[in-house]
Amino acid sequence: MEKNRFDMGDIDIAWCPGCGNFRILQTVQETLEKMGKAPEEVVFVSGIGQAAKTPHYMKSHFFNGLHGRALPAATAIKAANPGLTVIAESGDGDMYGEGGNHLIHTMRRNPNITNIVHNNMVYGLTKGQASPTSRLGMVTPVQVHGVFEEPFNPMAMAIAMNASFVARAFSGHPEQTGEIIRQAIEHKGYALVDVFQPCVSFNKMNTLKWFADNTWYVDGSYNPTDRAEAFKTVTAEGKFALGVLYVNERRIPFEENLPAYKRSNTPLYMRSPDREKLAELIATRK
Amino acid sequence: MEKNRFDMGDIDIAWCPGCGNFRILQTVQETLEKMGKAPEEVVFVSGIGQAAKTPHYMKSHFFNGLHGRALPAATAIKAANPGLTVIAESGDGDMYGEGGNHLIHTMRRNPNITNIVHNNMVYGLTKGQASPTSRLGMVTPVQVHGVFEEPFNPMAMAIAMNASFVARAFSGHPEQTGEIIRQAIEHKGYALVDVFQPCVSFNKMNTLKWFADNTWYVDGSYNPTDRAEAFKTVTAEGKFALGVLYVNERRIPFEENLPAYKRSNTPLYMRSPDREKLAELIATRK
Amino acid sequence: MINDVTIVLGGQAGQGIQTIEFILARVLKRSGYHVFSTKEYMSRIRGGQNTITLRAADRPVSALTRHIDILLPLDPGILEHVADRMTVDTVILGDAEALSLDRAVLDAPISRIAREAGGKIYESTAAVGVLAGILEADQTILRDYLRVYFRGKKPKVIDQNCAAADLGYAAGRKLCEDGSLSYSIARDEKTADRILVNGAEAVALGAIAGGCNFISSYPMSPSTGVLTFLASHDDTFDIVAEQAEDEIAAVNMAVAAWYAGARAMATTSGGGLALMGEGISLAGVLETPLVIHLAQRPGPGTGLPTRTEQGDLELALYAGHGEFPRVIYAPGTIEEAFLLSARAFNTAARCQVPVFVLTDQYTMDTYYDIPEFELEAISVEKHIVETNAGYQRYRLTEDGVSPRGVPGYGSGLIAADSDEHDEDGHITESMTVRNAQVDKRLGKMELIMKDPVPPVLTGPEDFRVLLVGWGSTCQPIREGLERSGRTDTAHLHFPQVYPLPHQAQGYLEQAEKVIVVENNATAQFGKLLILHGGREPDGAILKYDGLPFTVEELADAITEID
Amino acid sequence: MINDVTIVLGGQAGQGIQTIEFILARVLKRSGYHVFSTKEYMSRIRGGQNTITLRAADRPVSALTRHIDILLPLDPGILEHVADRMTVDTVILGDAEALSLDRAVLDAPISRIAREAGGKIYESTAAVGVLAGILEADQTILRDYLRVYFRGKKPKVIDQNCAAADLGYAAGRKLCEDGSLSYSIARDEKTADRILVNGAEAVALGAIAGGCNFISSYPMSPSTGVLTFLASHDDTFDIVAEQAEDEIAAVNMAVAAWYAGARAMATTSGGGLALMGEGISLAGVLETPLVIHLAQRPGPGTGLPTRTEQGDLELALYAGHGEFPRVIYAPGTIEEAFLLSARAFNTAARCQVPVFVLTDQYTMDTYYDIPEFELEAISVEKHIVETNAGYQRYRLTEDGVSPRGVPGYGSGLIAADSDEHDEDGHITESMTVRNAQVDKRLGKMELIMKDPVPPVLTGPEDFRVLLVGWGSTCQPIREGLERSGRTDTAHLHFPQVYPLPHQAQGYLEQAEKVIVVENNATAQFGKLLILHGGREPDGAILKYDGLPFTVEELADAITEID
Ligand SMILES: Cc1ncc(C[n+]2csc(CCOP(=O)(O)OP(=O)(O)O)c2C)c(N)n1
Ligand SMILES: Cc1ncc(C[n+]2csc(CCOP(=O)(O)OP(=O)(O)O)c2C)c(N)n1
Ligand code: SF4
Ligand code: SF4
Ligand SMILES: [Mg+2]
Ligand SMILES: [Mg+2]
Repeated sequence: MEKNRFDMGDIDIAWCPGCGNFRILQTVQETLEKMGKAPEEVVFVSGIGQAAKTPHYMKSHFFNGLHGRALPAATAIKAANPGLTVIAESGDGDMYGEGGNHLIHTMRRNPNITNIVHNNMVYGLTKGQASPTSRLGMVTPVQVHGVFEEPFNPMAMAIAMNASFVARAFSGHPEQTGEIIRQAIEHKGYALVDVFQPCVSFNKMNTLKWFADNTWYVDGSYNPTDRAEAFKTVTAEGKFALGVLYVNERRIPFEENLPAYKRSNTPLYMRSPDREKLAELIATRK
Repeated sequence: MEKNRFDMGDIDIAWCPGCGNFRILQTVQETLEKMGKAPEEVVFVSGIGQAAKTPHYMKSHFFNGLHGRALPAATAIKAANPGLTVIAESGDGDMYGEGGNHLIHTMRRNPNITNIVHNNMVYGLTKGQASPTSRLGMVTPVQVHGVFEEPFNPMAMAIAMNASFVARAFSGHPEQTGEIIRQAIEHKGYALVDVFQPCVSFNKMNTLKWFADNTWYVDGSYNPTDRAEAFKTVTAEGKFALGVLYVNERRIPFEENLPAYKRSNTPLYMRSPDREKLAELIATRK
Repeated sequence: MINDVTIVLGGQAGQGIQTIEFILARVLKRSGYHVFSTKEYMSRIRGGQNTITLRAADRPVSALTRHIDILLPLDPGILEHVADRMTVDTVILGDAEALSLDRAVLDAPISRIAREAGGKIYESTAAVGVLAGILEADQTILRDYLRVYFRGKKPKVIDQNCAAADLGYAAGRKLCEDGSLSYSIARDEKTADRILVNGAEAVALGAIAGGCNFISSYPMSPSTGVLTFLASHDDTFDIVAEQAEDEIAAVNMAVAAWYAGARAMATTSGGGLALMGEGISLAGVLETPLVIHLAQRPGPGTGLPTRTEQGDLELALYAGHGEFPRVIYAPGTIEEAFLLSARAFNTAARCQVPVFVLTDQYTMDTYYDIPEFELEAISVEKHIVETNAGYQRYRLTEDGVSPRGVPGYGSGLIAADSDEHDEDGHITESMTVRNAQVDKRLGKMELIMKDPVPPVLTGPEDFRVLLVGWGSTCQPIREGLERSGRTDTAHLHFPQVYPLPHQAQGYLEQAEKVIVVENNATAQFGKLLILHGGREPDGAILKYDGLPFTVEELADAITEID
Repeated sequence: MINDVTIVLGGQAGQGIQTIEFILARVLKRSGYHVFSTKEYMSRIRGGQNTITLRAADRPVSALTRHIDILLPLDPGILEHVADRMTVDTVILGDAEALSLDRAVLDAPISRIAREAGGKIYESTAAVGVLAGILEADQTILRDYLRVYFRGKKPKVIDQNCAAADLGYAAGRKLCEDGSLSYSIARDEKTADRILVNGAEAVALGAIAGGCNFISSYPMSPSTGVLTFLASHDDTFDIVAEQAEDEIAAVNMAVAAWYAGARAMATTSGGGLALMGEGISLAGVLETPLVIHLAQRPGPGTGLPTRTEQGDLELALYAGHGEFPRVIYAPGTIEEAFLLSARAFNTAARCQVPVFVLTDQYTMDTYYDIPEFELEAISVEKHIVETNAGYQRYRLTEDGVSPRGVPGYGSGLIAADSDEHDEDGHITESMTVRNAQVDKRLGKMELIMKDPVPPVLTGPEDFRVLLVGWGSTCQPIREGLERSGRTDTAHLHFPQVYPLPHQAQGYLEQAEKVIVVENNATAQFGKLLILHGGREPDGAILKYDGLPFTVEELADAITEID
């Protein structure tokens, strides 16, 4: 097998053996390689958590910032240099817990970035507390009587926000996941891919098998542009739908709304302020 | 007319003449009076903004905290003393902008509080910047080329979150608004009432007349327990639906899930730690 | 003959005192007077009591005076509001009838003039006319400026405004000719070329000059002016101006924008900064540059949202967890606001640290005529390198600064990691690497110390008493000291408060008595002097009621020092 | 004869060293030994290299030692990990074959014993047995404890664990009888009644004793232990324990819970505290009590999440915008962690200010046997009044404290306002009222200063050199000083760091030389001494690699002071 350009070679990875993160990492690397992306044009942005370590295991630019804050960072990076492919990749606690407000407003803003969420329904790195997506009844060291708060449904929320691309995948199905991620990266605008991922150390409830047993794929007959249908699909009782669940192609990406790029796409680092215009502006204050 | 017990009498109110806030204030006071509530059992909780000043004009307990942070405060107050009627009342910027993450998670938590949002589609107190609900194209001192970010749809979001009570009202219709607020207060669990409110100083787009012209009421035939229908209703193009739009009676309020209230509803301020049990616990460490 | 007149315009929010002031200040300046203007206002959109203080003088004036020569109250409530600023000499000007005060009012029939000119909406212009007449501003300049100001309006409206101004002007002149009033301010032809820029504009213009092309912020008084200014010029200067959902997003965007090669700033006030601490610490560990403009207002909590204070120096100094260097500038003049804002971007880029520009409401809302900014003096120092394959973002270097690459420029990969990291930017748990990286980061302090903005001494070199101030107290102290007439006292103003510039040492040692002057209750800069200047202040002049110092109260306080 | 043995257990995360330590420490204590235990670990769930250091001694021991008497590595990588702690006398104990080291290993056939007992899962118990055998712990106590520890498991599993322990014990004894090892620690029958509680438990138990009935927090190492402890006892003590969506929610919940009459706490680490600044300032202006437990870890940014540091003293000191008083405790012993956490609630309630309990990862994860806590000494001081109709939340009083009512208790209405407010709690823009309320709030500092937790002196009263420390350095300095043998040196430990207790003055004045000892890079407490103690330290012993001080390195550093 040819070496994947995003592969870091023989490195120490801090995940537990058997963790679903490995599969996601590999799937993302293979998808980028297949898409012909080069490491120098891709920036991974993450928060803090087990999933958030992913960029360290990927040959590319990366910005491993603060817990919950990957989305504003990713938005800014894209806005500072629209030529980059920006992927915000982090965990469910990071994106849906601490980072919830950014999630809402990034969906409204619609930057052309891809948002991959490793959804293991638990806080891995901090040792097993409930995450917003933890299922009802899950007992943890903090939720000692079991989770009773309504599990967060990122798909329903994204559709309610009219996010421009909403998809769900499962780490156990690398092929389908790769295809979904490819579409997400190719989509122009904000694309959410929530990826179910087993945490073998702390989530004994939602295992690889549980995810396999409790998911199904939407098929060719599914129309992802029908918002009401999509909402019904993602809020239906029972198994979780996988695939590209909602797409709104009419929304304009954030960067394209910025006057700074009306004339050219030159990244900001190459620009300098227009001295003459500044002098003119100052002169108007006489 | 009998004096309303929540009325402050002749006070200086810092709102602009003609502001929709006056009507909301009065409606809330009258509703509480009609419901037979006493000022000593009601706590108003607000953030910062024009709407957030409301509690200062209301005879009751109040906690006028930080911008965006009314919901965690309201949740805690209810959890510390479930006998209180807790109303979190603030503006759209406060609740949907700065406070967005708390909105998500308060809906998941489902405390038995009422959340009234004065939605004037603008930041009033800070002089007219766009709020999350500002409509496309609105020009402001910051959004100089017009708002291009997808307006936040609190109704759709709340339904996606499976919030237990979701309603929308209009300050121009005090009678209907009062009725909606009454139901919201009586509802057991988190109740969101988004109230359209004209800001005569900064929002020249969404005026009293505009709201009147661009809203309609769901009627008796509407089934607020049908989540998919409700979602369709609140995301339909065109005019905004008013009324109680979604109700989920199956959700248990936050406080009722707390072990502290399994045995009694005594407020926390009346309690003291059980010394004997503490001594026992410590003795297990020998 | 009075050659320095203080006019106070007072009214409810929405009554239009700002229009009067805006036009009048410009017309007076163009007429050859030096002008100063500032305002104080309540946190409400309509009603309440707000005032604008405008000085017109024959020489540059740049500080707030307490006394009032002419008061123009559009609302009777203003009189109580400014009661402690009034003297027996204060002339109350206005519609005697409408105001119906129990004090003597010099009748300026503004409403009648407005009616004559065409209606109530011309009252502001009529008032401008009256005041321009009293001060004998150039009437042609007034007319010309009105035509510029009202351009875009219907010709009739423009004409009627001019008529209102003319009638007002005549009424104003008449009051003087009557002998009721008499001012005769010498003119200075150089004022025509001077500019009027308030603190908010100066910070924003300085930022543009320093290469700012990205601003992410959340509205918060009194910092919003910088955001709106940059947003309203985004297409001229290719600035990405984004209203963030909250201050946390704002600071994280700014840090990441720098990472990607932008020159970014966030503007906020104390409550917002209190939310940005983690993001500032992020910049500290990532070693990205970062510029934060902090316009202070009185706290704690929501405090007094539209008032002024210098209560957040310590917050800026210690915001963020963990240990990392930073720089804090605190402009005391409009020129400094411009220059230091520009410099902040270069310092941030050069040293890869967070740089604060500390102002306050008073600075934001104050202006006076100054010479046009010299753009030639300012360069945009990018401090970016083209990377190659082996690029290491956190390479250990002599001075602690690792050459900064940005994604897409060169073949290197740019790692930014908030964990403790090795030179490659990857997570480490090696204690040796940890020590090396801490030493590298903290070592940059030495580099920063090498190139400080020196403190500025005003007054006698052989001083015995030294008044020490920072930020917006600069001009009031200068004028207060001058008025006090003391010859044993000098004033040391710090445009850079942290790190404390080494040039301060000699002055502090020379002083028999160091008195700090601060717009706060706990003498925060005084504490900084103890810590970093090795000098405990001998006294403090403090004010924390939400208002700036006036020249008079400082003159009094300075006179009382023994 | 060695009567103080340091055992280090090392392995990858997930290999079970914690089980060994947990059982062993309790069995040793019950057998009559004094024990100490602490751990250091990487920020990962599986793999890496983690160690636990366990001391068994004939007298109370309460600090980390660097040297290793017995190393039990479950993974060969551990040897490099602890290389600098090994001496020629260090005995490496383990499965010689499985480890295949190029150093001599004292063969303890743990895997063979486990296999004999029933399988690989008994390896931890076998290891416990071996170590218990070597130290000659009471075998009955060991067997009894295993039955308690494994209660709930199948009888066969329990029996096989006991068998593994017995076999291990025999093997351990054999090693001693062979003469390969020889320890003989004198027993102290009093240990049986002493308790083993780590810092996290001590803080949580203290909180309960102080009346804590509300905790809202967001998980963050190393502060989470306090949250999980309180959550796991929520039904026993009627505690509302809520995992907030973020730290901002956590602190706002805590403030509002106090408003409504709860006694609330938030537990967090530096990054979380950096997000709580605005909420802390809110408590400052609302004058609600607030208790924050801050377990420090190395920053800036994410830093070293599972390591220790004292780098956030200044953050705690200055967090929040505006000016308001606060109190900071920094327990140096397990007893202090308990007592000060309880006291924090009373101080907060009495003075209506935010009170911090500052700990760190080392404190959280460390325990040693101590006397049972005396609950009688602790009372829950509510400081709540029943209100009547005219109740004013912000009434001006002599000492600045306005009697605190809570909603629902009495007929008064309880206003809490984050704007500057009048005595009724309503928004004001009056400068007079502003001044009065600022003075009232800041005036409480005097009240706080009246009742400080005094610093604790250890060592000769006629010292010449004074080692000054705070928080978790307490015990290592004490033992380090003892070992150094210096008679001219004493140690002053500050359980309360702010406000600096007045009792410190005399000591600081007496000292010819003040040396601060801190687990950070910039001597933050040293700066506090300059500011509030009027004493510039003459030197500093600092460590900031993420690890706590060891007794030996402090003994060395102390010896070197001249
Ligand atoms: C401000 C802040 N709060 C809390 C933490 C601690 N923290 C680190 S990772 C994490 C949760 C991670 O959960 P998730 O995002 O689901 O990632 P996973 O480990 O499950 O992949 C938390 C709470 C932090 N680093 N920063
Ligand atoms: C942390 C923080 N950020 C910003 C502000 C400034 N601020 C006060 S009110 C407000 C917006 C208010 O808008 P909204 O909630 O819609 O209320 P309205 O005035 O429209 O009723 C803002 C941004 C603040 N007080 N605190
Ligand atoms: S703790 Fe869970 S999510 Fe983290 S690496 Fe282990 S298995 Fe994966
Ligand atoms: S600014 Fe708008 S919202 Fe505020 S009081 Fe005036 S009209 Fe009402
Ligand atoms: Mg997770
Ligand atoms: Mg609003």
